[in-house]
Amino acid sequence: MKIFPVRGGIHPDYRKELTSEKAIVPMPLPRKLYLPLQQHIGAPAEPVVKSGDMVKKGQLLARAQGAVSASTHAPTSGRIADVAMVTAPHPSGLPQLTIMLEPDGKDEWAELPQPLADPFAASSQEIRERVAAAGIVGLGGATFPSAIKLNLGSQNKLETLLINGAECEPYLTCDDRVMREYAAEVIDGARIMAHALGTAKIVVGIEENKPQAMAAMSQAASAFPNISVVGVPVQYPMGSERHLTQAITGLETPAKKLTAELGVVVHNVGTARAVHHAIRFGRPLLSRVVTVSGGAVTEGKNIDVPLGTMVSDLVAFCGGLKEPPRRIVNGGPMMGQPLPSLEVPVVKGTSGILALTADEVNERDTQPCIRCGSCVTICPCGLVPVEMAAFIRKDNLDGAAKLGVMDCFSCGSCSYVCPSHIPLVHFFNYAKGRLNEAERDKRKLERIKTLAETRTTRLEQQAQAKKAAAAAAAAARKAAAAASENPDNKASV
Amino acid sequence: MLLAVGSLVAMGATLGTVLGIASRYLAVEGNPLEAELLALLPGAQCGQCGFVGCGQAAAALARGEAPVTLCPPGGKAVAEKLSKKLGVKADLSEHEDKGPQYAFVQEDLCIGCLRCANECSTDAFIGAPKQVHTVIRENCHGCAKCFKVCPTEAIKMCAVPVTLGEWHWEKPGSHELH
Amino acid sequence: MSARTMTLTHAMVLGSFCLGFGILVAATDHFTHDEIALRAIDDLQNSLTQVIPPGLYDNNLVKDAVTVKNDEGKDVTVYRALKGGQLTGVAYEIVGSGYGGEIHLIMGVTPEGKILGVRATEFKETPGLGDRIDAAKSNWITKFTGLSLGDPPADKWKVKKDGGVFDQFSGATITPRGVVAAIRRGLEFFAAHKAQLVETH
Amino acid sequence: MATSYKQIVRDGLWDNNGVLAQMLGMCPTMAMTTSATNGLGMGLATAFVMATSNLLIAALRGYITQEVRIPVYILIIAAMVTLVDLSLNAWMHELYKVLGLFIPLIVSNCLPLGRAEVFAAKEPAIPAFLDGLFMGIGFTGALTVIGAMREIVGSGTLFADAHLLLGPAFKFLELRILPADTGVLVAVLPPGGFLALGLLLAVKRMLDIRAGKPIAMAGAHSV
Amino acid sequence: MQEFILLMIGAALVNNVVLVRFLGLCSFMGVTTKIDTAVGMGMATTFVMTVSSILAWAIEVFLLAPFGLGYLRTITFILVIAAVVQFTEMVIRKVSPSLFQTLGIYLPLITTNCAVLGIPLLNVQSKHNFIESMLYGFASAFGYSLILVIFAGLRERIALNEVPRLFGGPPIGFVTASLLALAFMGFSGISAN
Amino acid sequence: MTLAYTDKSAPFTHAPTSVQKTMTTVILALVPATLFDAWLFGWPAIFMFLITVGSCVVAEALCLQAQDKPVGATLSDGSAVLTGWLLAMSLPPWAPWWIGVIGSVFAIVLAKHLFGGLGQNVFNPAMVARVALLVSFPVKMTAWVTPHPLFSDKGLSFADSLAITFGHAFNVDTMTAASALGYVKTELSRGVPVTESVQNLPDLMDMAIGLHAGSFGETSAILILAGGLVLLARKIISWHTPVALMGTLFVMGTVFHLINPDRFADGTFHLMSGATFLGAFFIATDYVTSPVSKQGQIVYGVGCGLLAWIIRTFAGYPEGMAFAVLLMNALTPIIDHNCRPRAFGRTRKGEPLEVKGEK
Ligand SMILES: Cc1cc2nc3c(=O)[nH]c(=O)nc-3n(C[C@H](O)[C@H](O)[C@H](O)COP(=O)(O)O)c2cc1C
Ligand SMILES: Cc1cc2nc3c(=O)[nH]c(=O)nc-3n(C[C@H](O)[C@H](O)[C@H](O)COP(=O)(O)O)c2cc1C
Ligand SMILES: Cc1cc2nc3c(=O)[nH]c(=O)nc-3n(C[C@H](O)[C@H](O)[C@H](O)COP(=O)(O)O)c2cc1C
Ligand SMILES: Cc1cc2nc3c(=O)[nH]c(=O)nc-3n(C[C@H](O)[C@H](O)[C@H](O)CO)c2cc1C
Ligand code: SF4
Ligand code: SF4
Ligand code: SF4
Ligand code: SF4
Ligand code: FES
Repeated sequence: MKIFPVRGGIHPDYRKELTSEKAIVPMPLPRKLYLPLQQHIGAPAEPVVKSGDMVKKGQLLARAQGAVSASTHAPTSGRIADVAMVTAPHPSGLPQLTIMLEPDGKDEWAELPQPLADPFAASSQEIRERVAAAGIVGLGGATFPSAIKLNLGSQNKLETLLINGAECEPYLTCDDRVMREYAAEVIDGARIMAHALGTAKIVVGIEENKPQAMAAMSQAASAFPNISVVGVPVQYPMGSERHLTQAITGLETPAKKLTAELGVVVHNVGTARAVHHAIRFGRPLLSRVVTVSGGAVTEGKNIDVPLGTMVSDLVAFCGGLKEPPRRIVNGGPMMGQPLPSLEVPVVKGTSGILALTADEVNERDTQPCIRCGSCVTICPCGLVPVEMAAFIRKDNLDGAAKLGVMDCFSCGSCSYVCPSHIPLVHFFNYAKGRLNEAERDKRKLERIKTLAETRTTRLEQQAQAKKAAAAAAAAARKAAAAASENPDNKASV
Repeated sequence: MLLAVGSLVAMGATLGTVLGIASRYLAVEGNPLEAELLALLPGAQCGQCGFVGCGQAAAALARGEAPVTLCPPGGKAVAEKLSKKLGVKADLSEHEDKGPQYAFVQEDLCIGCLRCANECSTDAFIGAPKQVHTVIRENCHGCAKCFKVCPTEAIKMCAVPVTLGEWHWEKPGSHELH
Repeated sequence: MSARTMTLTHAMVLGSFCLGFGILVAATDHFTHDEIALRAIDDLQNSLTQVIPPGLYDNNLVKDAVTVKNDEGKDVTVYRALKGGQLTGVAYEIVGSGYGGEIHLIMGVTPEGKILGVRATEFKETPGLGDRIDAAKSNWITKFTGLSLGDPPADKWKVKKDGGVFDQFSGATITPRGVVAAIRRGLEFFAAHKAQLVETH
Repeated sequence: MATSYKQIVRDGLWDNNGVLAQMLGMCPTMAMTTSATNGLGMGLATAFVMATSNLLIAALRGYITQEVRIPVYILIIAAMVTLVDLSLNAWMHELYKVLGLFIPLIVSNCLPLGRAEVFAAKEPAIPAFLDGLFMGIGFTGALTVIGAMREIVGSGTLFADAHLLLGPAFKFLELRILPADTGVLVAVLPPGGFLALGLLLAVKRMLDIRAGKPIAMAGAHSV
Repeated sequence: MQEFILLMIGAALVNNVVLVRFLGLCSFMGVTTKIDTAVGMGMATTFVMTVSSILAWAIEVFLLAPFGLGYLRTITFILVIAAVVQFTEMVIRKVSPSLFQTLGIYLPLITTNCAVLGIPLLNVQSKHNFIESMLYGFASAFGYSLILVIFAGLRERIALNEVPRLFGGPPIGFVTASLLALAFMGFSGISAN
Repeated sequence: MTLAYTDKSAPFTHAPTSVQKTMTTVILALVPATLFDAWLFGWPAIFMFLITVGSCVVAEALCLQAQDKPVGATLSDGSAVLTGWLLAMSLPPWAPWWIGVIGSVFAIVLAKHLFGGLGQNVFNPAMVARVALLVSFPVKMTAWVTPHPLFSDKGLSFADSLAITFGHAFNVDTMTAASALGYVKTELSRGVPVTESVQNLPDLMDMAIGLHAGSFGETSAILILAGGLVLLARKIISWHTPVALMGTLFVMGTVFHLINPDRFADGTFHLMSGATFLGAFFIATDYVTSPVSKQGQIVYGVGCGLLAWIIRTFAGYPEGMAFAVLLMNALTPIIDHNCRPRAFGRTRKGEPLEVKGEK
């Protein structure tokens, strides 16, 4: 299959060898699980259990709420200890409403929905409902509720389901291991999703540095002529759906549009496997594969982790830390979120936990920008990071917005190459935050404006009505007076 | 000499006429700036700026008689926009936002006097006379007018908390400043 | 006030200011006009005496002028020095091209074609480099006095850098080159029109 | 709204100096400052024009309508300039030969018009006259200093040819600071003009900071 | 044809109004903090300069020269220019209030933009004919606008710098102009040969 | 604790790049040509080089000190050394000591630190210095000497060399030679056609190797080219600027030479003379003062080449590269403003792309 060139990007030191040969091992149940109500993009889920309830494995704990949301289920059986604020796995360190579950050790399954006998006979609607009920969100990092993505076929004419096995982030090997060990499950999940989406073609894109995964997936797909497994160049951020789509179809997704406009829907391999579990066994999303790696970890591993496990428990399972880390990262080193501490839970979007040493992070004091242009050359979005950052430094956020800072998807390539070690992405994240805030404020002001206008017109109408009433009353009075006077007059005449 | 003076006078008179005519036909009605400024103001007509509503505030701004930081509901963002529009360099660091606020009615104290509801420029209150009132948070823009009129001090102005979704990174380097 | 009278007012205001100040300026011109003309003649006289020594003439140099067309067809005013009715020298302006544009020079020549003197009158050469052609800054220009077309020989009427005899200033060859060429052309002009210039009226 | 005389003097000479604070009249400031003497001459001629035109404009402003005010101001200034030009040429010819070139340019110097608009159009005649005078003197000062900076660095002299402007008595002003032919030529060329003014502005800012005055980062034009 | 091209190159680059002739410096410094404003001012000035070159030529040829009124040159030229500018001001105010807002006090100052008077005077001095006057006026104005835009670009970039406190604002502007003038010295001496 | 981990957003890995590494690589790429020219022009050239680099470093240190910036840390980025180095390479090799000192002040104080220091200058410091010196001291700055190789019989003694750089004992005039461009230009102004005057110049091979008069670093085209190729290979610079620059210069030279060989020198001559290689690989590529995007760099390179050719051919100065670079420096913000890459998923104008018609 022809692979189209993709602009920009970098070739970081991958360090996947730390964990790539470590088979997925299950994580023993920890003493307590912490399940935040929001592990996805969209509205937080609504808890359906309360402190003290006993739950079974797979039982619904919190229900999706609103148009974009996802449910959460109990990863094991046990007692709800509390529903309270717990530090979120997020750089802000802000607390978040979280269900705490004390496992009873029995790991007893709740009654699961019947598996679909033949998913390919089921309607798209039915599959989507199952996927939604299973609380599946995109496991590639964006954590967008998958059921909604599976509905894209209703508005667009879709051709291709692209299974994203690029795993371009350094260190991470969870997708690689999933493809090697569970290729058949991934392929089956992909076929089910393709059926739901109505796409004829499935393409699995895998970076060429994962030959075993390619082999396993090709093997698993060999029975299905509509599935092709293709190698894509090793070039970060090949895993970004727009770039992967471009590499495979040659088409460029218009700004502010979805790849679906081009007839392509992208799903992660982990998502496909979760769909397989949900449809074939009725199992909700209860655990995910997490790569634990980094120079500060005693032994890197790929672990099948029950959601809600504390990162500290996870690290302890890997033999603890052998030296104090410089950064603890949720996700890959390029796009992951730094964590405030180890005392935060693993959530659906946690693809990796990295404890990185100072050497690996290679942080240095920022020097003045020497305008080398590297950031411009490598930006896969065709932006000008150097100028955007200069504007943001001088608080000219509108200027940065004009240069397209909102198009930046924070891939980190620019910061990575900058010889002056300028935290470019940090500048952009700050600007995006401020601009979003301004947008929210603007919307609020508009709302306030209409409210105020409504009130003014209401008051005016009231005043008018009052005046009219008063006038009418006066007229009436006058008329009455006249009426009463007239007889007098008459009388006096 | 006569020629010199004559031609100069003729020229002056002609140019004067041309300019006079031009000034008649090219006269600009109203002040377009005022409308532009008005568009930038929140339009809450709350009167916190000391003017009777945003229209007058805009007029005062256009005349240069009001500082760009006049509008508390607009906050720093509006002040920035105004100063940009007017080309005024305002010291906005002074104008530190207290952060957005909202009014919260302590139900045990509210006597249902309706004063707050009458004062509120955005009809953010629900409740009928002699009944406990509550504030619709999304409709409240934190002007605190209700807070000032409440006879029982039942209204509390609270800072709008930052949620995970609204949190954003600080500007790089701003930690060193603290 | 109606719009029409408004317009009229503008015209009147500007017109009357023009009238007032027009009179002022015209009056000043009236009183200074003759004086200024005299000053101009003085200036010309002064520069002419720099290139024609005072002892050489008894006529009014400024008045005794003829106009001759040069090779390029441009009019050149030639001032003639007479002593006892006898022609003792002529003076005229020549133009060379230097680094900063035209260099205006005035030169005086004896009827025999020998240089009486050359002075740069107007130029825009770089201060510190090319302005050494100014007699006030250096005596370079005075070294031409006494030379003629044959002395030095025609092919040596160049700066040293081009194989001639005249010094260039260090670092600024273009200016002297332009001046030397202009003077040579001035001498050639004299030679070509000698008959016309020498004949007395 | 008359301004105090002290304020007028201070503004003209330093605080609101035409060149150093308002940054008007830049053209002669650059073009006429290849030597201190040139700067001085240009400055004096400008000062005269500014003082008289300010006086006239303030005195006559009651008769000027808004629509034609600019042409009238210009007319007055241009008349003054022509007056100076012709008179100098006729009666002070030696001086004229030194200054002659610069004088017509005064008309288009934006400082006199700037003062006419900002000051003379609003204030009584006497303060207006003084404003013009001191603005002019401040202008002269700035031009002389810039001229001196450029002349010293560029040609190694100071006040060369001062006697032509001021008379033979002032020959003592003419100094040679550096040995002959050791000037940094660029100083008397266009780049030197801009640079000298840039440095002078920085010096003024330094002095103002020392004196504890608030510093304006922008010129008169940024409102 | 060639001479017209040379005339225009000379006026626009070699003897650039701002950097070599030192004309129009006040607005050069004043309106160049943003590229957009510089473009606006450049267009306004180009218009005024071209028109005033033509008018000045007409006044010279039909009024001053035939009647020997040379001493009225400055005063008549400037009067006409002032009127043209005021006219332009009214038009812009009417047509584009936002442009008027940005050009602010510069519009009246175009009158005293020395370049607008200087170029017509230079035209008379160089005895340019009608076509030459117009071209010279236009090319000079073009050179002026060019420098305005280049300089505005530089200043926009410098505005993002951490310039030493003593030099922030106008001082660094002048230093930049100095270096720009230095660069333009490269064009000096351009001639046809 | 919290802040220590979360004071910065991703990425948490970084390429092994730094400003210091970049500058050092450029310096190393200059070493061969420098050594060759040091040998070619002898001790005075070595003194001049040391003085220029030294005074640039001192000037940088003083400027940093005056602004209370960290002196040691900033000096070690190597940019001042590089500026001094490139300035030295563009000066006449036997220039007196004060030329180097004054040049360093122009470069470091005026062109760099007044604008805020490293990365913030809008004009190339070394070229500002070179041009300011050329304009200020046209005599000294055009006094090129013929090669006097060290250890050869033409080589100068140490004492004589000291006298040349620090005193005025030696009459340099006796051994000056014009640079190739200067010679052709002067001859042309006397009416000698180019075709004739180039006959008297060293042949192309000598020009390429560097056995001719010229500035300290310009003579050896081949070694400079080698250094430039090293920079290309190490990805310090990209091909866009040098190729666009030299291509334009060559095309202009060739085309006009074909039109009128007596008036216009040919393309090869333009490439081989007047520090074209130094300019194309080391000077026009200065990050700070050139456009950041590749498109912009091509425009910039073409502009440099075109202006250099125009100035060399028509203007008063024989040497055009420095002016051309400065002029294009001035245009860089405008180029940057107009030559941005096309954003992903957007048209050049910044509008979102149209969705391609369904296949
Ligand atoms: C810079 C960047 C890199 C990404 N890399 C990957 C990746 O390596 N693997 C992956 O599955 N998703 C990656 N993603 C997320 C994809 O864009 C996309 O959201 C995901 O594949 C959709 O699948 P999902 O909804 O099943 O998670 C990346 C996104 C960005 C912005
Ligand atoms: C700023 C500057 C001004 C110059 N002014 C003059 C000048 O006035 N006259 C002149 O002949 N050359 C002038 N030159 C030209 C150079 O000095 C030119 O290289 C020299 O004239 C060539 O002559 P050469 O053969 O002596 O080097 C000037 C050069 C510069 C840089
Ligand atoms: C700071 C400084 C600046 C100098 N500037 C110049 C100069 O601009 N021109 C110059 O010819 N010599 C300059 N010199 C050098 C001495 O004045 C030198 O003795 C003089 O040039 C005599 O040399 P020469 O006549 O042999 O060329 C300078 C010296 C110093 C210390
Ligand atoms: C490829 C490259 C070329 C450079 N060229 C120059 C140069 O021509 N002139 C200069 O002063 N500095 C040059 N530098 C050094 C550095 O960019 C310079 O000191 C900055 O301009 C100072 O802010 C160069 C650096 C690099 C990496
Ligand atoms: S990579 Fe860094 S140094 Fe280079 S241009 Fe971008 S921000 Fe500047
Ligand atoms: S983080 Fe943004 S600006 Fe930087 S390279 Fe990635 S997309 Fe471009
Ligand atoms: S304070 Fe602001 S919102 Fe309230 S009336 Fe004044 S301008 Fe309008
Ligand atoms: S603070 Fe009170 S009065 Fe103001 S908007 Fe909110 S509820 Fe209404
Ligand atoms: S003095 Fe020339 S524009 Fe102001």
